[in-house]
Amino acid sequence: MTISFFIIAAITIVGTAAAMSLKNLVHCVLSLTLGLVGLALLFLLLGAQFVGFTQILVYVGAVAILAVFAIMMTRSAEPMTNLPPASFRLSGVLIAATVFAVLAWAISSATRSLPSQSSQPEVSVNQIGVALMHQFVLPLEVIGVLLTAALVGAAILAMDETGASR
Amino acid sequence: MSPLSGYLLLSALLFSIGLAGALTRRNAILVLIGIELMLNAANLNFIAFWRYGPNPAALTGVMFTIFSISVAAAEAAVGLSIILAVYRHSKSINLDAMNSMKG
Amino acid sequence: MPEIIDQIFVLLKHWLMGYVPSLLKPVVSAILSVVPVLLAFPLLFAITTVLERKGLGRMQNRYGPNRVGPFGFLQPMADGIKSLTKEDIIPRTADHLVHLLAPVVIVIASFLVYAVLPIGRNMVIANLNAGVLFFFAVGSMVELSVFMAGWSSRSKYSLLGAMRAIAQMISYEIPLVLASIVVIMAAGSLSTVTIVNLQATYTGIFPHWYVFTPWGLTGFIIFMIAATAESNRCPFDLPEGESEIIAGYYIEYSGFKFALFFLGEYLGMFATSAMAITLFLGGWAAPFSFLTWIPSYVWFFAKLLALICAFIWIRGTLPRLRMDQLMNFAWKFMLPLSLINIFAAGVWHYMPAGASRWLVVTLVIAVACVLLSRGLRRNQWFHVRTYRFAS
Amino acid sequence: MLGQGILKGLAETARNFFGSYINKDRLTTVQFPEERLPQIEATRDFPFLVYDGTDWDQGMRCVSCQICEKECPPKCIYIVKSADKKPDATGKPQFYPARFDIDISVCMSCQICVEVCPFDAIKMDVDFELSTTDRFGGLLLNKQQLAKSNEYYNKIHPTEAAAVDAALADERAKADAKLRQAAEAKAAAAAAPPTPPAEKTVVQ
Amino acid sequence: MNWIVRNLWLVPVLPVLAAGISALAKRKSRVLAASLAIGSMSLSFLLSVWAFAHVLALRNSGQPSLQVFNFRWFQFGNEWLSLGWMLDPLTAVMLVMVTFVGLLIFIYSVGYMEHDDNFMRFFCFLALFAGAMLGVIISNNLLLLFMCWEIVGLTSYLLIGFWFSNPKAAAAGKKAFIVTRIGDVLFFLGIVWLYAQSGTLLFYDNGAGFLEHSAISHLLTQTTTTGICVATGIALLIFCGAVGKSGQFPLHVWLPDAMEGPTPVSALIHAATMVAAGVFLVARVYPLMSAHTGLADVITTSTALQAVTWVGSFTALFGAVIAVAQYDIKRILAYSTVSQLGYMMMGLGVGGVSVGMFHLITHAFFKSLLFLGAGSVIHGCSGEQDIRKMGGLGKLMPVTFVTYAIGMLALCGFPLFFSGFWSKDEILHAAHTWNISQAPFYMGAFAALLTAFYMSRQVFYVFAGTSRLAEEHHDHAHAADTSSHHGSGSPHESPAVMTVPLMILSAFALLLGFLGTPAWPWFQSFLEDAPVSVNFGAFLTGGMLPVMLSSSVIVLLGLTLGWWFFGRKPIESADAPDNFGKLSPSIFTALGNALYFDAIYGATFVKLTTLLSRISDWLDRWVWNGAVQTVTYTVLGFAHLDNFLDTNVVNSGFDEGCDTVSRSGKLLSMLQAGRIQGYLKIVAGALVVFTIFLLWKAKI
Repeated sequence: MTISFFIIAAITIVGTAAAMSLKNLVHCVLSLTLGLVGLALLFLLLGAQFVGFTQILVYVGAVAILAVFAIMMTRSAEPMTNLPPASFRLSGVLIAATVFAVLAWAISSATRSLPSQSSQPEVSVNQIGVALMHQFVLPLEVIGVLLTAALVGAAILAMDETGASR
Repeated sequence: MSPLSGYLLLSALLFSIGLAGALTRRNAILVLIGIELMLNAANLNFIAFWRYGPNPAALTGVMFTIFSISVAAAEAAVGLSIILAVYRHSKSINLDAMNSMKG
Repeated sequence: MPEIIDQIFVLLKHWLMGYVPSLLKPVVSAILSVVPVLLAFPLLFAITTVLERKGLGRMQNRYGPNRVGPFGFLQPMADGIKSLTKEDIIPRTADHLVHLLAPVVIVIASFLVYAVLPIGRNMVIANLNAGVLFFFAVGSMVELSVFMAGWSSRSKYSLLGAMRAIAQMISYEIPLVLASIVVIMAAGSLSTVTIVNLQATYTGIFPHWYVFTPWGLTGFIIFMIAATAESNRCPFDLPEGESEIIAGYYIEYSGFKFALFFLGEYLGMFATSAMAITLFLGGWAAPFSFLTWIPSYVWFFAKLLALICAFIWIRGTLPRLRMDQLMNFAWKFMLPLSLINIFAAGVWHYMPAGASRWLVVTLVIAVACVLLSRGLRRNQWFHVRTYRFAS
Repeated sequence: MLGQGILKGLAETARNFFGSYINKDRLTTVQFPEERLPQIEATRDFPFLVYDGTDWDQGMRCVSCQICEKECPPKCIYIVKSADKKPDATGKPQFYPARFDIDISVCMSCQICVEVCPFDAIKMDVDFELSTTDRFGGLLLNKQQLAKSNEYYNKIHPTEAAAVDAALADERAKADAKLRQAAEAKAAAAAAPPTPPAEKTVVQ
Repeated sequence: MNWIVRNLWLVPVLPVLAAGISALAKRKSRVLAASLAIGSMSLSFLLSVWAFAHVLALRNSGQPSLQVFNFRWFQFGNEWLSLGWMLDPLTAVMLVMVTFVGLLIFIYSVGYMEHDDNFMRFFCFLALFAGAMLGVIISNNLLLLFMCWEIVGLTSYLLIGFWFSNPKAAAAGKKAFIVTRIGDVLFFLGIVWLYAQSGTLLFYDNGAGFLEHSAISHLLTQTTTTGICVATGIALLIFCGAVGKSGQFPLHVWLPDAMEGPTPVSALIHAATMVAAGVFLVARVYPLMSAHTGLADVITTSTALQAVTWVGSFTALFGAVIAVAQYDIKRILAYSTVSQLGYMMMGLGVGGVSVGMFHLITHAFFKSLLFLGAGSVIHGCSGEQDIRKMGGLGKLMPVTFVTYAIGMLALCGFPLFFSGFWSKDEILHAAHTWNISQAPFYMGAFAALLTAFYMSRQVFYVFAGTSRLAEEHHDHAHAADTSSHHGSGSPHESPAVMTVPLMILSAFALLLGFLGTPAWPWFQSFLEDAPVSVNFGAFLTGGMLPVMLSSSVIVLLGLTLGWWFFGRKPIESADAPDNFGKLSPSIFTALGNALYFDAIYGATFVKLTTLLSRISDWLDRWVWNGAVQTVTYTVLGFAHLDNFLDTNVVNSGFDEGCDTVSRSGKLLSMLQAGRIQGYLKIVAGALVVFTIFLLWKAKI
């Protein structure tokens, strides 16, 4: 529980909350980026350097850009005028709040049994690479196949149905 | 309060924010983003448990997160292209407009 | 004595740190590391602008700037003063906050990547375990700022420019990263410091730079082409193609913000060049063992300047590509070639040292190159143009 | 082979680069303020008013007929006709412009005023270094600023000016002959012929 | 470790590389494809000979001739998957056989496929097949073997359906693929079971492989719930794969249809190599097959081997019977192959690896010789395959005739000079001394008689008498001109590129048998790592001589019968009924249709289903319907009575009930709103409920 944790947590929460509540979709994505960068910083704080940088590379560099492209291509960059009814929004927020309350209850009731302070684990990228190539090589292959399939599938889905000439 | 429970609370909060977004917004892209947020909250849990867990040398949490990030990337790509296809079909990505599966 | 000159900045910092109370040590240490970088590279930017303009002028048989100061070398000062004093115009419909943030983000992102670049022996801001990954991760944030600039201006030119820029940057980021993977494979590390240290050894008088292997050379060339595209420079300057969309995504910027974009772009170019040096050209290492008495940072900046000159040369030579040519080149030539290059690097590792592996790896790459370029040529993406009137 | 053309292009630019240092003839740039290209005769930008003789006010050819003002497409000429008449260079009493302004920030250099002027009083100048610090006053030229001598006109457009002068001289000679005839007729009547003053201007 | 052992992988990889290159090469070049395939095959052949020599040298120096090279492929969890290859006498012999026969057939194909448009594709597939087959042979791992096995199946499918524009060929390809798939699925189940039980799929791994003593004895101690020994179960499942691939009864149906493919394919894949892969598989896992719980020195036969024997001997007889009544020159050979494969299985079952393998090797040579000869005949007759329309070719195609005759005599097992005699005789001898039953021996002997009979029938039909092709062509002169490659319909001798392989193969068909005579059983001892010496006394011991004599008599009898029926007087016309068939036309027709096996397979399930539906139809129509009718009319009376009450009393109540049901239905359907966010809400609610439930439970 350091100062930096609270600052980064605040950045993350503000970013994500803004991403979920702003009217303009582009603003949403931009503040989501802020939130995800905050999350990456949390990973760094936890000592997971590789994961943190991967998070930035994948989410900021790819997913956010992809979302932006989707927004541009679906012409939904203008602020939304027809909001869903207040009851609908209220019910959603209530359910989410309930989920949070229950989770918080669970965490707080378990807090005694959680492990407390331990030393920062020293993990180098080299170890991660070795683990990926040996112990986790099968999942790695599977993920590779999955990504390829997703790439092909996304390309086919997004391809113009009539545009056979391409 | 131990540091781990702080991270857990934060991840629960992120999860709930994502869930709230997915439940309240009508734009399909935003719903997808909300789901991505929920995935990320889970990732934070993995990393936190790895960091404070009994056996950080096993790297299981890190591995899980790496795979989860890749899966999330694939999911985002496919999801957004589905949204594009839907948009091309119905000229709208409003979830209200997509109710042809109504019972 | 050469050692002292080589390490003079490091020693200076240690000497200064001696006077700092221990509480402030981390902060002061960080400032002492960061400030020189923050000063050196904008200075290099100033030098580069005038060099570029003079060089381009000479390539077109002109003088280039020669009025301000001796040989026009104070031109960047004049430019800087001009842009600082110009009126800052914001379009009425623009998204003010995002419009303001975009140049800030690009400059921050561009400066951040210098954290992992070793500019001399023991001269690196942060020796990160995953340095190369950090470089690419932070570098990818530039795309976001480009989008912010293009979208927030509410101008169709800027939006088109931004979309072009993002498409191009994403496409070329893949060969960029794949080209650097061969080095990571060879070095077995993602740390830039380790990578340079591995290259700073010599056999006889010759260094172990990765560019002196078939896969390294191929990787270097791929990396440089992709870097050219990443920094939106000629011949990949479609996002700012003056004749089509004026200045692309920063068309609606003026005054200081415009200068920031300019600075950000050039810093990005320096950073990728510096990364290319770090990965392939031995970083701060001297090219021959008998030249090691020259300080390491001199070598680094000499190499950086050489690469910048190469950029300028290419800019002065090549015309702009068409969008489809650009994309085809990225996906149908660069991507497969960099994948094959990775394969070739793998073969290199598992073959015994000697002439045979040189032969095999060179053959693999050459065959791939020829086949892929034939593929490019077959569909006439690049073809000899015939002019009806001009000739 | 892929890249052949690129290499050729690189070689070409390299040749230019080094060649421009070795061979000064390659550099086509003229370093402007220090050295200038000789102006060609047909150069023209903004109109000016021609005067004969030495006194600009006295010798102004303009008779304030205001045709140019009417014809000017961007309406950048402003003329106030004098109430009285005074003798022009030939000594003939004429109206003169009490005020003749041209706003050259509006002028589009179309040369229509020159075409329509029946007195060859307005001609095109070649001076292009006109920058001022005052955007509104500095580029609004008054009669005095516009007046340039016929010698100047002859200097900047020699051929054209010679033709104009010849035509004017011709005309004046005709007028003189007429006058002379009239004078002779008068002298014949009065036997006191006056000296023709026009010859002064013709002989340069 | 020797270089050749370390680099044995080159043998299969070279043809695969050739296939890959010719598949990727853009230019359609016949020379490139053929030279790549033949070149890679020759290199593989040379390497195989080297490997063979290496094994020989090891054997002569008294070292163990089994050498393996294993490596780790990848890790999953904490398990490593190891692959590897091995070199032992069995591998060496098979390598030399496959590469040599393959090489000859490749060369032959250059001539045979000369006029085909898809020449390149053909050689690409052929090379891929050769590579995969060699992979099967060298692999030291059941999984690697299975992978190559499947590639072999794939190429077989591709090559059978090579002329896929012909619907029959396409259907035959599909049939081959699907029928062998049945066997392969069971084989795969066996692999999985084996892995679960022994934890390794390596054959030999310095004592840790599953064919080695510790694993086998471990497998023998396990029993399944049904009481079968695990080893037996696995062996039977693996044998199922062999049944599918080797066309054993009841999965033999695909093999005759496979003759729709080009003839070199039939020779290489469906006679010499691929179908032998099943036999090879059984030989490879022989230690597992023969494992039995009894004491080591008591001669007993394991259940698995008994199954192998019975299936093999039945197939041998069965194939021979059907072959008697076929008219298609390649189909006769196909059924003969089925029969001979049965012999091999029987040999494995009754006599062990060396007996079965010896017949495999000799059969590979003479059967590919026969197929290539048949191909030469077909090529010469411009694509005609019906033996009734041939005849008199002996004079027109002398080389083909002579070589074909050699192959035929070898197949029949003509005494003393032909390889088939020695190998078949050994099987019969082994069957004669089998301790379980004498039936396989008699079945085999009868099959031998039939073999001699149908082969002589074929030869007389094709080569003797006068040509019946001409009249056929005279009638359809125009059609012949367009369909024929050469534009002339008259039979002619094939080019040298086709006849030279025939001559080489016939030389081997003659000579190969002398490597395994009882007097000098070099081949058998080579496989079994035993010393060998010349011992003419072996003819006299163990009942060898009577068996030899009787089989000679049988063969001669068969040949004589063939001559009696078909050679005595020449067949006049293509439409004349079969001389043998005249004895019992109905049985002959049944045989001609392969005992209606296809029809049976097709019809049993259909028939069964039809019958079931008929029964239910009948029940429906008469029993239920009658009952219902009766009830209906009864009820109808009441109904009229009730009608009055109904409309006034019940109806309103019923309407109310209906309304309630439909209203509740509507309410329920609101849940199914088609809005994903609604579903998501329910999921989130469920999450809350479950978490609370778990926490509450934990508290208690």
